[in-house]
Amino acid sequence: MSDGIQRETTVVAKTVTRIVVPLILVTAIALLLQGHNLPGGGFIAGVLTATAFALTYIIYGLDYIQTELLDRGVDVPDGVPTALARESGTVFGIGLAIAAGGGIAAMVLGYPFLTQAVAFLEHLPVYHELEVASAFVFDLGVYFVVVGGLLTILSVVGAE
Amino acid sequence: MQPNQTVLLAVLALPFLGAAVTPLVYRALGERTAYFAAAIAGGCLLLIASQASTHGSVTLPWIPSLGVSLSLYVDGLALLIGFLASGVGVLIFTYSGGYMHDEPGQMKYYATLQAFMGSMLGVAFAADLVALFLFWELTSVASFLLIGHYRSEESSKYAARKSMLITVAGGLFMLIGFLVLHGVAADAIGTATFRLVGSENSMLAHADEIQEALRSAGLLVPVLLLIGIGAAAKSAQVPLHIWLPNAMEAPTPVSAFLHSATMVKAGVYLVGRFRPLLLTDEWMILFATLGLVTMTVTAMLAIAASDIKELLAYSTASHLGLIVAGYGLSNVYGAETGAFHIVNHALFKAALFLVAGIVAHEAGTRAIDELGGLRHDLPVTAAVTVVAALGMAGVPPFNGFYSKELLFEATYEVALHDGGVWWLLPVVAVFGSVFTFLYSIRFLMLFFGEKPHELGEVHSPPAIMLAPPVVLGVLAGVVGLGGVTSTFGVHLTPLTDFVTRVVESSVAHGGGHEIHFGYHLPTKLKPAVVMSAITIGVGLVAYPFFDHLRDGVRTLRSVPLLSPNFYYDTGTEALDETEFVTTHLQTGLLRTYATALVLAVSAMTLGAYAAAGANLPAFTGVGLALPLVLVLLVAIVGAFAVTGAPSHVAGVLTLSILGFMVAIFYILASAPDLALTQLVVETLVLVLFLLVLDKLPAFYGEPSRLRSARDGLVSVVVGATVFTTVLLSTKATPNDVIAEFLAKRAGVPSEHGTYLLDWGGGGNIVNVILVDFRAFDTMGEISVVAMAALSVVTILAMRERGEVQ
Amino acid sequence: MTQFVLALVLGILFALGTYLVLRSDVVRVVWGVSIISQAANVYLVTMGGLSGSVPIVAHGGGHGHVTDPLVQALVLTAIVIGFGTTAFALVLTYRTYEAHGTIDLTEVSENT
Amino acid sequence: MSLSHVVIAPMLVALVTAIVTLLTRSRPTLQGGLSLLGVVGYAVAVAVLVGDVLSETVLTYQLSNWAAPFGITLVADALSAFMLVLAAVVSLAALAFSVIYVNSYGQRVSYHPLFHFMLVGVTGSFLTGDIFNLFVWFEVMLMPSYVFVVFYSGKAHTSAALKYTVLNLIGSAVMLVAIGGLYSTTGTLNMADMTRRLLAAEEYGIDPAPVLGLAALLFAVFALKAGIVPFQFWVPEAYSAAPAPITAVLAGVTKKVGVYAIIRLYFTVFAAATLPEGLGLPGLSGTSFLAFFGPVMFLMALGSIFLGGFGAVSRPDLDGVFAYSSIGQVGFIVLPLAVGATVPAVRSLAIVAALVYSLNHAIAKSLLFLVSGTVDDAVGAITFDDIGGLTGEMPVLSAGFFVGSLALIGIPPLTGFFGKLLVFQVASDATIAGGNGATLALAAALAGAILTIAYLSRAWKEGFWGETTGAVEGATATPGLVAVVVGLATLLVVVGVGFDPVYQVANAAADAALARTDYVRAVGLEVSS
Amino acid sequence: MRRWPVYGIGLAVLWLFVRGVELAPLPIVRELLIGLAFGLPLAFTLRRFYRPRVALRERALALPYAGMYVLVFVWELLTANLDVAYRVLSPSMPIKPTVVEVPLRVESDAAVTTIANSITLTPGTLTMDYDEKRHVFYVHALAAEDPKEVLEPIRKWEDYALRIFDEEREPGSPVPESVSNPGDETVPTADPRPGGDDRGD
Amino acid sequence: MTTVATEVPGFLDLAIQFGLIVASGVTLLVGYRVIQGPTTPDRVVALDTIGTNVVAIAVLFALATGRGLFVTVSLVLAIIGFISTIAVARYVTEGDIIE
Amino acid sequence: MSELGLLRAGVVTALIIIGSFFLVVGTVGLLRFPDVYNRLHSTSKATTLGAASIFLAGFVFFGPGGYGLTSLVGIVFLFLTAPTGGHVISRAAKRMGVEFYGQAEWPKEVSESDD
Ligand code: NA
Ligand code: NA
Repeated sequence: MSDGIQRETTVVAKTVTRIVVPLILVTAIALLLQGHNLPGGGFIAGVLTATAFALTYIIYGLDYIQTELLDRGVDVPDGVPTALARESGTVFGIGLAIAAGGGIAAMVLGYPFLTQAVAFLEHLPVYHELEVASAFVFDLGVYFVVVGGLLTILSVVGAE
Repeated sequence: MQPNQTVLLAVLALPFLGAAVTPLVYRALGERTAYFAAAIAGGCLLLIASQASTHGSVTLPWIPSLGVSLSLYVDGLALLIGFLASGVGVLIFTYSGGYMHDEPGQMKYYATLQAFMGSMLGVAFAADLVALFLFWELTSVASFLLIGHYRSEESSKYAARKSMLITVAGGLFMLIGFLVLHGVAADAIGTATFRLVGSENSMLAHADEIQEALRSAGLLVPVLLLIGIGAAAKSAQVPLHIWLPNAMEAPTPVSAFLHSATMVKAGVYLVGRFRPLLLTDEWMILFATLGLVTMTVTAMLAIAASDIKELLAYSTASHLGLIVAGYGLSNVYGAETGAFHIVNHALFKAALFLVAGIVAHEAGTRAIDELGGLRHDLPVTAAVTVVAALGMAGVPPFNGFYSKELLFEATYEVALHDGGVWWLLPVVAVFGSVFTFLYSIRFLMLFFGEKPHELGEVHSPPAIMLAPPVVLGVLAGVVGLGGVTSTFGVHLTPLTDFVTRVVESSVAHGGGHEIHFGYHLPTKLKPAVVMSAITIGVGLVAYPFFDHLRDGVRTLRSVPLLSPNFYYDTGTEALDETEFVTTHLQTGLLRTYATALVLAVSAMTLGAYAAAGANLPAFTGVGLALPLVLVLLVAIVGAFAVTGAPSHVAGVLTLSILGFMVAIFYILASAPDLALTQLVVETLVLVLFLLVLDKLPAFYGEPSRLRSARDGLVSVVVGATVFTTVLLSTKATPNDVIAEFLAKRAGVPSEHGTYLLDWGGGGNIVNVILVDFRAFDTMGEISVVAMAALSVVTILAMRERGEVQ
Repeated sequence: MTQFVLALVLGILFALGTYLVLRSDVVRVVWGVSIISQAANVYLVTMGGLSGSVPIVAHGGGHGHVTDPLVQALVLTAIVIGFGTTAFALVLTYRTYEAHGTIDLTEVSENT
Repeated sequence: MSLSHVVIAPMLVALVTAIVTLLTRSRPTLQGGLSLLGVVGYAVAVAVLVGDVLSETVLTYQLSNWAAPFGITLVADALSAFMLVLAAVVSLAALAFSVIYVNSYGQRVSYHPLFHFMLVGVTGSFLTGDIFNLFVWFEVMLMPSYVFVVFYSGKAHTSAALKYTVLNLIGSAVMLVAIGGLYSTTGTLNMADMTRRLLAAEEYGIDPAPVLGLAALLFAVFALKAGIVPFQFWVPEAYSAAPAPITAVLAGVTKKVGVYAIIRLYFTVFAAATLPEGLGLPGLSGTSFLAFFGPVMFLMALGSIFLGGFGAVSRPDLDGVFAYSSIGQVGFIVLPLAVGATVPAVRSLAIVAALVYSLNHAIAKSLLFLVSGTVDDAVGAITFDDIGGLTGEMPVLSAGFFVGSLALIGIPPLTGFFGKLLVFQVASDATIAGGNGATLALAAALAGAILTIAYLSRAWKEGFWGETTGAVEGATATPGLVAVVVGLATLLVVVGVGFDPVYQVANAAADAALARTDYVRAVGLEVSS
Repeated sequence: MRRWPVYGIGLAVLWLFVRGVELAPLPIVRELLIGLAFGLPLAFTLRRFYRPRVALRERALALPYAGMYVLVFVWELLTANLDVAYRVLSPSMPIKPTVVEVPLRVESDAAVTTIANSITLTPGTLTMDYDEKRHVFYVHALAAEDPKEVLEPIRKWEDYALRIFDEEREPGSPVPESVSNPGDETVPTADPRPGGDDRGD
Repeated sequence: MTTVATEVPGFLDLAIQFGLIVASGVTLLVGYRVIQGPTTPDRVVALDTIGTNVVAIAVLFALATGRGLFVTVSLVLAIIGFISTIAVARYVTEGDIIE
Repeated sequence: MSELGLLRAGVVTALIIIGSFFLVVGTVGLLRFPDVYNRLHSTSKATTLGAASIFLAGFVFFGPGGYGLTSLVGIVFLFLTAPTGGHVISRAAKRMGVEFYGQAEWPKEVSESDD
C-alpha cells in the first residue's frame, strides 16, 4: 500500500476488511472449538482463517501483514520461498507434528496410534463440568496444517 | 563308480573363480594372464579326466521349494563335452597369449572367456533342467560379450546382438519346453521334477511314460519344437544359423573355441542328451530334416564365402547339421554319427580356425581371393591344414571321413527301413557332402597354387600360436590313423571305448543290444562307401567349376526373400524404428490419454454390469423435493455453461455456481460440515484460480465441430456409465451398515464416568469420525494439504535454480 | 424415485467434466477435473441416503434417524484432498505456461 | 494379547521422518542425515515386521482403538510383508542415491519430506485393510509423485506432470465413485468385512451383480497406478521427467502398489463373491468375479507386453527405453495373474510368479534408472546419440547396467530368471491343465521376452559399446552413485542365487492372498459359513 | 486508553453472538470468559489494524447519534427497497441512471465507509468510487431527476457521522459544491483486464 | 431430507417450504446472469447474489429443521461470499489480486 | 425446542414472505436492468434485504438468545459487506470500462486523476 493511487482498493474496502477480518477469525475459532460437537472442526476453521488472511492480502497487499500488522522488516527476497512462506511452512510442519504427536502419545500410554479419549473435568467453578477431548489436539494439528499450508500457497502464488 | 561331488563342483567353480580373480591376476601378470587361464582350463581338464571312469550323479540342493537342484551327471556325453571345452580351452588360451598381444580389453577378454568355458562345462554336466538352462544362457551371455569384443566396430556390435537375440530367445523356447516336460512329469512320474537324468525320478528314467503323457496331452510335437528351436538356435541350424557367420567378428581364438568346443556344441549336446527321452518318429522327422537341410544349405553358403573365417563359420553350421541329422536318425548309427562327429569336428574345426587366425595375423587379410600359396611361408600351418581340411572334406583316411560314413549308413538304413520319402535322406546327405568337399578343398588351396603378388611377406607365427593347431592337427590325424590301423585289427581302444560311452548316452535306455562303437576304412562295398565315392568323385569333377558354383550360390544368396538374414535385418530394423507406438498411441496429447482412460473404464464397468446381469430399477417418477431438484438443475445448467464459457474468468465464475449448488445440496442433505467445507474450499479455489488466471492468456479458439462431436460422444459414454452405476448402487440395501455403529457410538452416553475411551465423546458424528474413528484418514489428508503447499513452493522455487540438474 | 434424478444429474456432470478434460486448454481441463471430483463427492453423499436428520447428536442420545455420517466424513476428506491437488494443478498450469508460453496442450506436447 | 505397534512402525517412522525433515529444511546437511537415518529406520522397522509376520502369519492393528470394521485396520500378512520389503530395498537405494545426486538446492526445496511422505503413502497402501483408507494413502503417495515429476520444472517436466496429474485426478474420482458404490452395496469399507459379507452375500442383503461392476470400476484405478495398458499413457513421460532416484521408486515401488492392490482386492476380497446366475457375456463363464477379471487382465497384459516392448525398442534414450520397458514388464506381472484368475489350479503359483516378477522388476528397474541417473550426472546426457563407449570410461557402472539388463531379460541365476521361469510355468502348467488361452499367454510371454532382449541389447550396443563420444570421453561416474548401483546389482545376484527363502516368502504371500477366511478372522471378524 | 483491550472485549462480546449463547447469566459468563481468553490476544495481535488510542468518553457521548443514525437508516432502507421493487417490477422500468460526484466533509476512514455503505443501501444510490485525493464519492443514481435529490439524504448521514466519529467538522458546516455530469467527454478507462475480454457481447 | 420440526404451525412450515423454493428458484434465474454476463462484473454481481441466496437457503433450512446450527453455517457462507466478491472485483480491476 | 408461539410463528412467516419477495425483486432487477450498475442497485438493496429479512426470521424463530444472536451477526455482516461488495464491483466495472446505460456519464473532472 504505497501512496494511495486510485489503482488501490478504496478506503471503504479497507475499513470493512478491518472490521470483517476479526469477525472471520472469531468465527473460525468458534468453529474450531465447537467442531467436536457442532459443525466445524480443524479444517473448516483453518480454511476460514486462511480466507481472512487472503482477504487481507487482497485488500492490503502481501507485505502488509509482514510490515504493518506485525511491524517487522521487509523480506529480503532470497528467491522463493519468502520468509512468510518459510514460516507458514513451519506452521504446517508443527501442525503435522501435533496431530501425529498426539497419536503417538496414545501409543506411549499403551493404546494404538491415534486413540482418542474424553475426560470430564468436574466440580469446576463457573463451568461445573467441562468435557476435554484429546481429539481436540488432533483437530488443532489439522488447523495448523491447513492454516500453514494455505498461507504458504497464497503467499507463494500471490508473490508471483 | 560314482563321480566325486567335490571334484565336479571344482570343475564348475574353477573357471568362474578364475574369471573373478582375473582383474587381480591381470594387474600382476599382464598379457601372461593367458597362461593363467590356460592353467585353469588345464586344471579343469585334469579334474574331468579324474572322473573319466565314473558314471552317475551328484546332487546339491539349490531351491528345494521349487524342486530345483544343482545336480550334476557324468556319462560319456558329459565327459566328451567336458573334455572338449577344457581341452580345447587350454589350447585356445595358450594361442590367445600370442594372438591377443597388444589387443585392447584383455582383462575383460580373459575373464569372459574363462566364464564362457565354465558355462560350457556346466552345460555338459548339469542334470537338472534349470541348472542346464542356467549354464546354457550363460554361454549365450558370455559369447555376446566375446563377439562384441571390438565394441566400437559396428559389425561387432551387430554380430553380438544378433547372437544374443537368436540364442537367448532360442533358449527361452527351450525353457518353455523344459517347463512343459516338468508339468507333464507330474502326470507321468508322479512328481513334477526338473531332474533330467541321473536319478530314479528323473525324466530319462521314465522316458516311455513321459512320451506317453506328452502324446496324450498333445504336447509331444510342441515340446520337440520348443527344444528343437533352442538347440537349433544354439547350434546354428537353418534358418537360425545366421548369427554364426557374423560371430567371426570375435577375436579368432574366440571363434575357434565357439565353433569347436563350446556354444554351438551346446546345441548338439542338447539334441544328444534328449534323444533317449524323446526319440520318436516325430523326433526323426524334425531333427533329421533339420540337420540335413542345415548341412546342405550352409555347405553351399560356405562355398559362397569370401572370407576364410566366414567359410569356416558356414562350415561349422554345416557340420553341426550333420551331427544333428545323425542324432535325428533313430538307428544306432545315427547316435554314433552324432557322437563321433562331435569329436572329429572339434578337432579339425578348432585347428582350422587357429590356422585362419595365423593366416589373418601373418598375411594381414582374410579374403579368400587374396590368399594362395601360403605353404612356402607357413609350412607347418600348411601341414596342419592338410590333415584338418581333408578331415573336414570327409576324405579317407582323415577323421571326418569315418563319421560321415556313419551318417551315410544311418540315412541309408532309415531309407531302407521306412522307404518312401525317406530315400531323400541319403540323397540329401550326399548332395550336401559334395559342397562340404568343395569348400574344404578350397580352404586347403589357400596354401597351394601361386601366391598372389599383392600378398606381401608372410612371417612365421610365434611358436605359442603354432603349437595349439599342431596339437589339434596331430590329434585329428591320430583319429584318422586309428581308422587305418583298426582296418588291420589295431584299434584305438581308448577312443572307441570312449565314443561308445558317448553313444550310450544318446541311446534309449533299455534298448536291448549293447553298443560297441568301432570305425575303420571300408572293407566291403557298402552303400555308404558308394555314397562316399560319389561325394568325392562329384566333388573332384566339380572343383574346377568352383568359381561358377560360388557365383551361382552368391546369386541365390542375394535374393533377399531367400535369405534369413534379410528377415532378421528387416525385422530388427523395423523393430528399432517402430514409430507406431509413439505416433499413434503415446501421442503426447492428454486428450488421447484421457479418452483411452475413460473409455476403458466405461467399457470395463458396463461390461461387468452386463456380464453379471445387473438389472436397472424401473423408472417410477422423480420424487425429489422441489428445492433439491431446482438446485440440481442450476448445477447442471452451470456445468453446461462452463463448457461453453467465453473466457477463463467467465468459466471460473460459472464454475462457482456449481460449487454453490453443491453446497446447497449438502445443506439440503443435512450435511452442514460438508456445506461449509465445500464453500470455504470453493472460495479458496476461486482465489487461486484468479491468482493464476491473471498470468495466463485469456482465450483459446473453439475446437472443430468434428472433434467436439467425438468428445461429446466419449462424454456421453462416461455419463451413461455413471448413470448406470448410480442407479445400481443406490438400489442396494445391505444390512448392518457400519455407519449405524458410528452414529451410535459417536456421542457421549447419558451415563458416563470421568473418562471415555470406547465412545467418541462428540456430538458431531462427522467430526468424531474424522478425528477419532477414522483419524488415520485425516492424518493422510493433512499430509496431502501439507504436500500441496510444499509442491507449490517446490515448483516455483525449482524454476529458478533447478534448470540445471 | 430419487435415484433417477440423481443418476441423471451425476451422469450429466461426469459427462460435462469429461468433455472439458478433453479440451486442449489446460484451464478447461482443470475445470473438467474439478467438476468430475465434485460430482464424485455428490455421488458419495448420495450413497449415504438423503433422508434423516443432521448427524449431530446431543449428549446422551440422538435425534432419531440421522443421515449417514460416514459418507460425509469420507467426502470431507475427499474435498480436502481434492483441494490440495487442485491447488497443485493450478500452479502447475501456471508453470506450464511459463515454460511453454502456451497452455494449449497440443502445443505443449509439441514443445517437449 | 498384548498390543504390538510393529505393524504401524514403518509408517510412523516414515511419517515422523517426513515431518522432521520438513522442519529441518533450512539445514540441508542435518536434513539429509536425518532423512537417511529415517529410511534406514524404515528398513529396520520393515525387517522387524516381516520377521513377526513370518512367525505369526497375520498381524493386525486397530487404529484409534476401534475394532474392525468400525475403525481403520492395518493388516500385515505375508503379502503385505513381501511388498514392504520391496519398498524398503528400493527406497533405501533411492534415498542413498538422492543424497548425492540431487543438488543441495533441490534438496532444500522439500525433496526429503516429499520423499518420505511418498513412502508413507506406499506403506499405508500396502498395510491398510480399509478401502477408503487405501484411497487416502494413494493420494498421499500421488501428491509427492506429481511434484517429483515436475521437479526440475522445465518444459518436458511440466508437460509430463500435467498429463500425469490430470489422469490421476480422474483416477481418484473414479476411485471415490467405486468406493462409494462398494460402501453402498456392501455396507462396509473394511476389506475383511467386505470379504466376509461377500462370502455370505444373501445373509447381508447384498446383490453381487452391481458389486462386480464397481469392482471393475475400481480395477481401472489400480491399473492406472500400475501403468497397465490402456492406462499406461502417463508412464514414459513421467518416468523420464522425474529425478532418477524418484523414477526408481516410481517404477520400483509405486507401480507395485497397483499390483498389490489388484492381488489383495481381486484375489482376496472380491474373489469371495459368487454370482448365482453366472457370467452372462459371450466368452465368459463361471460364477467367480475372477472369471470376469481373468480375461480383462489377459487383454491388458497382452497390450502392455507388446506396447511396452515395441515402445522400448525404438526409444532414443536410456530413460525412454526403461520407461516403456516398465510398461512391458508390468504386463509380465499381470499375465500370470490373468492366467491364475482363469485357471484356479495355478492361481497360487500365479500370485507367486507375479510377486517374484515384481520383486525383480523393482530391483532391476530401479538399478537401471539409477544407472541412467549416474550417466546423466557424469555425462550430462542419456540419449544414445550423445553417449557411447561407456564400458570404456565407466566399466563398473556398465557392469551394473549389464547385470540389471540380464535380470530383466531373465538370465539365471539372477532374480529375474525366476520371475520369468515362474511366469512361464504358470502359463505352461495352465496349458497342461487345459486352461483357456494359456497357450496364447505362453506365446505372448515368449514374444515379450524376446522384445526385452531386443531393446536391452540395443541399449547396450548403442549406449555402452560403440565409439566413445565427446561427452563421454573423460567423464567419470560419481563413486557413491556407482556404489548404489553395484549394491543393487549384487542384490540381484544374491537374491537369485539364494532364491529359496524368497520363493518361500512369495509362496506364503500367495497363500495369504488366497486364505480369505484367515484374513477375515485375523482382523477379528467371524466368518459365518 | 489503549484501543486493543477495548477491541478485545468487543471480540469477546462478538463471540457471544457468534456462538449463539443462551441468554442466562451463567452461560454468558462462561462464554464471555472463553471469548476474552482469545479475544484479547487476537486484538493484541491485530492492534496495528486500529488507531492506538480510543477516547472512551467521546465514544459514549456519540452513542445517541449512532442510535439515531440506525433509525434513520432503517427507514431509508425500507423506502429504498420499496423504491427498487417498484422500479424493478414496474413494466415500464422507470429508471434514468446518472452518476453524481459527492464531495465529503467527513475525514475518518470509518465515517467514509459508513456513509459509503449507507448510500448504497438507501434509495436509488450506489457508491461507485471514492477519490482519496479529491475526497469525493462518485454515486450512481438509479433515477435522479435532480442531483440535489441524491445529495440531500447523504448530507443527513454525514451530519450524524460527523458526530459519531468525532470528526473535526461540525454538522451543518459548508458543503463543497457538487458537480453532476455536465460534460459529454468519453470516459477514460483503465486497461481492460484479461478477465474483461468477453464484455460487449 | 427436509424434515420440518413438528412443533411449528402448518402455515409456517408452508412458508418455509415456499421460501426454500423461491430461494432456489431465483438462483436458477440468477444463474442465467452469471452465464450470460455479458461483462465480468455482471457475472460477479450475479454470483454474489447466488451467494446471498445460499445464505438465505441455509437459514431457511435451519428454520425447516429447527436446527440452529445451520444459522452458523449461513454466517460462514456470508463471509465466504464476501471474500469471493472482493477477490473477483480486485481481479477485474487489477488483474493481480494479491500484490 | 419449545413450542413456537402463534404470534412468533406469524412474525416468522411474515418475515420469510417479505424476504422471499425481496429475493425475487433482486433477481428480477438483476435480470431486467440494462447494465451492471443498475443491476447492482437491485441486488445490493433488495437481495440483501431479502436475506436479512430471512435472518431476522431466524432471530425471531431462535431468539432472543442462542442462534438468534448468530442471526443478528448475520444481518450486521450482510449490511456491512453487501454495499461494500457493490462498491468494489461497480468500481471495478467502471475501471474495466463497462459502458453506462442511457445518458449516464462519469463526472468530467475525473479524467485527470484517474490513472
Ligand atoms: Na476413543
Ligand atoms: Na528420470
